[in-house]
Amino acid sequence: MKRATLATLAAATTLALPAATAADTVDIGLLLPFSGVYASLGNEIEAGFALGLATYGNELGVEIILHREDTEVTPAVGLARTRKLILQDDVDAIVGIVSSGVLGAVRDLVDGAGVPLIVANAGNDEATGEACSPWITRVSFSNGQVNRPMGRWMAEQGIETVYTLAPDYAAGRQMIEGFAGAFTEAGGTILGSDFTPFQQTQDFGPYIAQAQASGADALFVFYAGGEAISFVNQYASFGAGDDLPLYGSGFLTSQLYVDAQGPSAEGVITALHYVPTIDNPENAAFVAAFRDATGRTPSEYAVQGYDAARALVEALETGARDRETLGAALRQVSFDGPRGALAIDPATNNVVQPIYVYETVTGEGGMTQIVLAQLPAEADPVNGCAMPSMPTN
Amino acid sequence: MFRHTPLRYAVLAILAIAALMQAFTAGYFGLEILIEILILCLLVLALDLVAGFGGMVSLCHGALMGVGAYAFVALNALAGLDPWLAALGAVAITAAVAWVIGAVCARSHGIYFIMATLAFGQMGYSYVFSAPLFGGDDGIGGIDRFDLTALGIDLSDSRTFALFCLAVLAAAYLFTVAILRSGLGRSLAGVMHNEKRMKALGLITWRVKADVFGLSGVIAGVAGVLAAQHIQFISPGLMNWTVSGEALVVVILGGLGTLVGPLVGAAAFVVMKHQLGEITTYWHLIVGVILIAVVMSRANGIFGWVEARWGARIERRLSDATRASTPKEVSTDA
Amino acid sequence: MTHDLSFWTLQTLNALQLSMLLFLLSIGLTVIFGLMHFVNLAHGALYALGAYIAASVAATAGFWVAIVVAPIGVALVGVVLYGGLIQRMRKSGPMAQVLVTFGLIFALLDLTRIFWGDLALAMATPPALSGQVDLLGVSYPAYRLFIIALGAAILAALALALSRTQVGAMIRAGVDNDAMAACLGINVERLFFVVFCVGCALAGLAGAVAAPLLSVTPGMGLQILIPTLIVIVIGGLGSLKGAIAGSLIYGFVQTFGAVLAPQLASVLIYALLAAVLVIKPVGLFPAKG
Amino acid sequence: MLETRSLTKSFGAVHVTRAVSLKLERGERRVILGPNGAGKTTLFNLLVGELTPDSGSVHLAGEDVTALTVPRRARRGLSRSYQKNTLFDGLTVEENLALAAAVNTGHATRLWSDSLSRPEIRETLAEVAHQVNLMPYLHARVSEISYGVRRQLEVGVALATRPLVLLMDEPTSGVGPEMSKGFHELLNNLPRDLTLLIIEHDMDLAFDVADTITVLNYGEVVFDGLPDAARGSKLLKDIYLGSWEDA
Repeated sequence: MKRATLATLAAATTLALPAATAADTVDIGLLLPFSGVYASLGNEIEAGFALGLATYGNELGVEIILHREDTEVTPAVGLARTRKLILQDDVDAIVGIVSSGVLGAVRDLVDGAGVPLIVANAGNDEATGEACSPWITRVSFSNGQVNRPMGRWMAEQGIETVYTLAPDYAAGRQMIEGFAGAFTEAGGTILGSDFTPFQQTQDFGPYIAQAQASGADALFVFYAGGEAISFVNQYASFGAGDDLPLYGSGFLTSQLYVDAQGPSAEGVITALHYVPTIDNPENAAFVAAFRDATGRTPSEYAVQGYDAARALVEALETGARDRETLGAALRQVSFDGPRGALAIDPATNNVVQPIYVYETVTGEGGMTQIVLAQLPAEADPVNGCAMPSMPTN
Repeated sequence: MFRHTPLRYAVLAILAIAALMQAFTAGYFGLEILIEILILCLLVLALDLVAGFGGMVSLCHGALMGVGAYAFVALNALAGLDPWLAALGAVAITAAVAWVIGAVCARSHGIYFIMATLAFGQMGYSYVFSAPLFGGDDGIGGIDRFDLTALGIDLSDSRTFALFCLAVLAAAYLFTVAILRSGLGRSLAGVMHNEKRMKALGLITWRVKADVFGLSGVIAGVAGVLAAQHIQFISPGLMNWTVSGEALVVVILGGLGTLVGPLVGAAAFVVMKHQLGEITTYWHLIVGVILIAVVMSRANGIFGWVEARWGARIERRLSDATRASTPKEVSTDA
Repeated sequence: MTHDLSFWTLQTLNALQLSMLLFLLSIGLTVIFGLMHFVNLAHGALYALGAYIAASVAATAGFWVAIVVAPIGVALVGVVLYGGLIQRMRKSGPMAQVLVTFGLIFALLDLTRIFWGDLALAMATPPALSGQVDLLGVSYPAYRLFIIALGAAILAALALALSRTQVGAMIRAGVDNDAMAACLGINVERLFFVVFCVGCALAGLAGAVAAPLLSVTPGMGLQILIPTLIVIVIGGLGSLKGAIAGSLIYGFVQTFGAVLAPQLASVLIYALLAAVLVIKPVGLFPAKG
Repeated sequence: MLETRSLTKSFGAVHVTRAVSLKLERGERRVILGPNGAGKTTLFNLLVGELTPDSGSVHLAGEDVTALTVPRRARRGLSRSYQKNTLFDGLTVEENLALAAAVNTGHATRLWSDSLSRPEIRETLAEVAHQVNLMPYLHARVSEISYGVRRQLEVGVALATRPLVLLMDEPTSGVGPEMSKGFHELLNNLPRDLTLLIIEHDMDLAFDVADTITVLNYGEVVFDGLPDAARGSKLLKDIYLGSWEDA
């Protein structure tokens, strides 16, 4: 009885407070896939985001009300849910978006409605290129950004010819474009490229045989999710490693899948903006906290969620509380995080971050990854982005 | 052959009133759900026409709707045609595609028909999935809604668009009833009941099947155009066979071959999906179990069950009432 | 790009490997259909279940235990399904069956997500099969050869069982004319039950052997379903010959399509299916004329 | 009007029809007799195109129709009824007849006209319903009428296409003697210019209606001639005695 009274009292105080501090609540939409093929990524980003809010958001004095919406895998659903967040829930900002398709679909809506969007994964180049918007800030990566440095780096390692493979969809093509552009510019030659039917290819054997037959020095691929596991396993089973070493975009050997790939991933060299073995204090703290919270090692998706939360908190710290002020503040955000020094490029609103080249090796408790090189951060080319100087309605 | 019973009229009236009330009172998301229901209603109407009255259980109707949507995008967003012209073209294209599918599959029956239509649907899905022209997996946007500002109607407003969809649905319903009441519709019923005899009577049955499939494509195409205009963005997911599967589920849940039942089913399905989706991301499990239970119960869907259980009683009461008010004889059709 | 002979040998082996995997899946589905006239769209979900069971078991007990346990586990699920659903749905026409099994797909998909999570699992190739074997002048993964051999062995065993054993004769009689079979004193119910369980076990086996090759994801069942259906529809429902022919056609068209006409690869097989249905609406080798 | 030239069909090793040649003049009423398994129904199936012959040809009104499909032959005036009722069970008697009547007038495939309400269809419908005594049952569903009435409807549906040649496969099959008698009248009252080919077991009916008689045995024509000649034929008695006596 007594406890009940206490509880009622507590409820009453929290109820009484908002009237006084009405400005100190913000509504945030969390727009992620919680079902469908990207569900695991959605969960990972959400876990990182929750940890980020818990780490940085506690002393803010701002109550953050989360509105969680499932985009499934379809851009159309993503767009419908975004409309709901903006028109019905009246959110002050939106965080999330895994697939480029969903980002492409909601771009005009958030731009037109003037709602700040923190992109926590989707990497399509146009979003911070020709279709850039002052309202869209990306803290994850762009497809070109994570692969260009690798092209240069591989050429520097003396690799002259490369065969490429990627799934046949926009992101796959952009990843390969980014890599191939930098690689050929640095003097390398692409001997051949195959794009495999996306989400319909289960047997990569024919393509691997094709790549082997090309006689290239190396194979560069982009695969993610289940396809990444299948590809690495099948590549290893063909024993092509000696003639045709495997390189790739780092999603190939993401922390999410590397245990499932097991010894097959041994020796695969990839590049990405994050790997859990980056040696800096912020990362050590993040990895430890994430393991405490979830029992697993964070992946790049987790860090994207974490940094999205941090970017939001940083923006709130400037006193921004509504769409307009948050939108402006998000573009100024910069901090040292697990990935190293991050900043937002004012020309495109894309994150500027270092890229890590790493090799997957067998460690004590399973597979682990050794950072071979940290490639310096560089801003993406503007790619036709004509950014208005300040967000306007 | 399709007959309007008093019960069916009553349910139609209730549905129309509920839709109108929802359209005038609902908030933003309520309207979105309403529009989703109305578009699904169009699709299941198209499907019930072929499956319920022609025995052609199609697993490609979702893909047909997708053809409508993609054709509309191609003509509107890519070729820059006026939305009305583009819609007209898109519906014509969908009807033509549907006619060809119907003609090719007309010789197949039972499971072969289901599989053949599935194959055609997946062919379309695979195509748009990998077609750069349509943005592949990422989909494509930049779709206009119809411009009715000349009449003082602004379709960019959700409420207005919902009412517009409702009007289109009403027209499509009347169109479907007209088909079923026409010579063609009667022949279709004949083909479903006894294809062999219809042939022996001199009917070229594949033509009838193909023609009705094409007409069903008209409705599916309209659904596609509205779906594209609703979200103003489309992606290949629209054409996946599971969309066709869900449409079939709705037709069956509602009551195959009753026209009214699938409309009830569509409303029930969308509302259930959203309600369950709020509670759990595992809503497919619950829908799956409900589906199994309904089919296992051997009732002809929700509406079929109501008709079988109470239909006679309600009809008697209603016709008693009619007789009391008008001394005229009640036709045997009622 | 020109290729030497070893390249084509390699691709032929790839095609065979894919064919055999599909054969394991489609044979169960097609015989269940031929005998019971039952359309089981949830066959793919059973395959996924087999892969999940195998991956879990292999993690503790190793590969060989896993590929024995997985078919048994899936067969047990088959027993439950048969008793609970299939038996009652047998007479209900293809549409009701499509719907019930469509519901099963939904249910099984989410159940695997609840039990095993959304994250992709994998299963290690057994050490004995992890290297490559030199064969016909090419070095080919031993595990893929194992799949080819396993498929061929199951094919041979089924062909023998169907042609030489009494159960096989009953099945053939049942496929031909179930009313007649019942008149001949065959316990049709029991026969159906056995065939259904064997079909499920084969689906489980296919999932288990596919697991080390592919990744184990909740969506894998849906992904494989369409190819399997294409196989049995091209081949003709109900016959062993049809299942193997369909599998080979699919495997070769898919593999060589990917190499020779990559832009058409995804549409090619559907076009082929449509062509077959136009020319022979009941497939190439249907069990019944 | 209807002619076959050495029509042959076999299923595997069994010859069900051997070189059957028939010739029906316009308005002729011919009854086909023969024991069970003599190939009578197979002959009908060959005539209307539900089966394709191994060799031989079918001619309708002077035109070789062997290569035509079932509906195409039907449209040229060939109609049939079945031994087992082949009706549209969920529909009313009126709707059954209208379906058939609509085919030849083209209303069966028309979208903007309701075949049932077209005057020409209603006319045909009324006439046929009158011919086969279905007037009282027009609004009853097939499931609601008796077996005998269904047999009448079976013939009515075939008649409603306004054929030149009508093939009837045992119209009185399974009906009682009373009803059977009614069928006599019904058949005798059909327009004289309609060519009829009837498979019949009921001898009395056969001899009552027939202008000519054909007897099939083991797929072969063993007798072709006038009823009186058939009545006295020893051959016919030998092969057909059993069922004759039964009837």
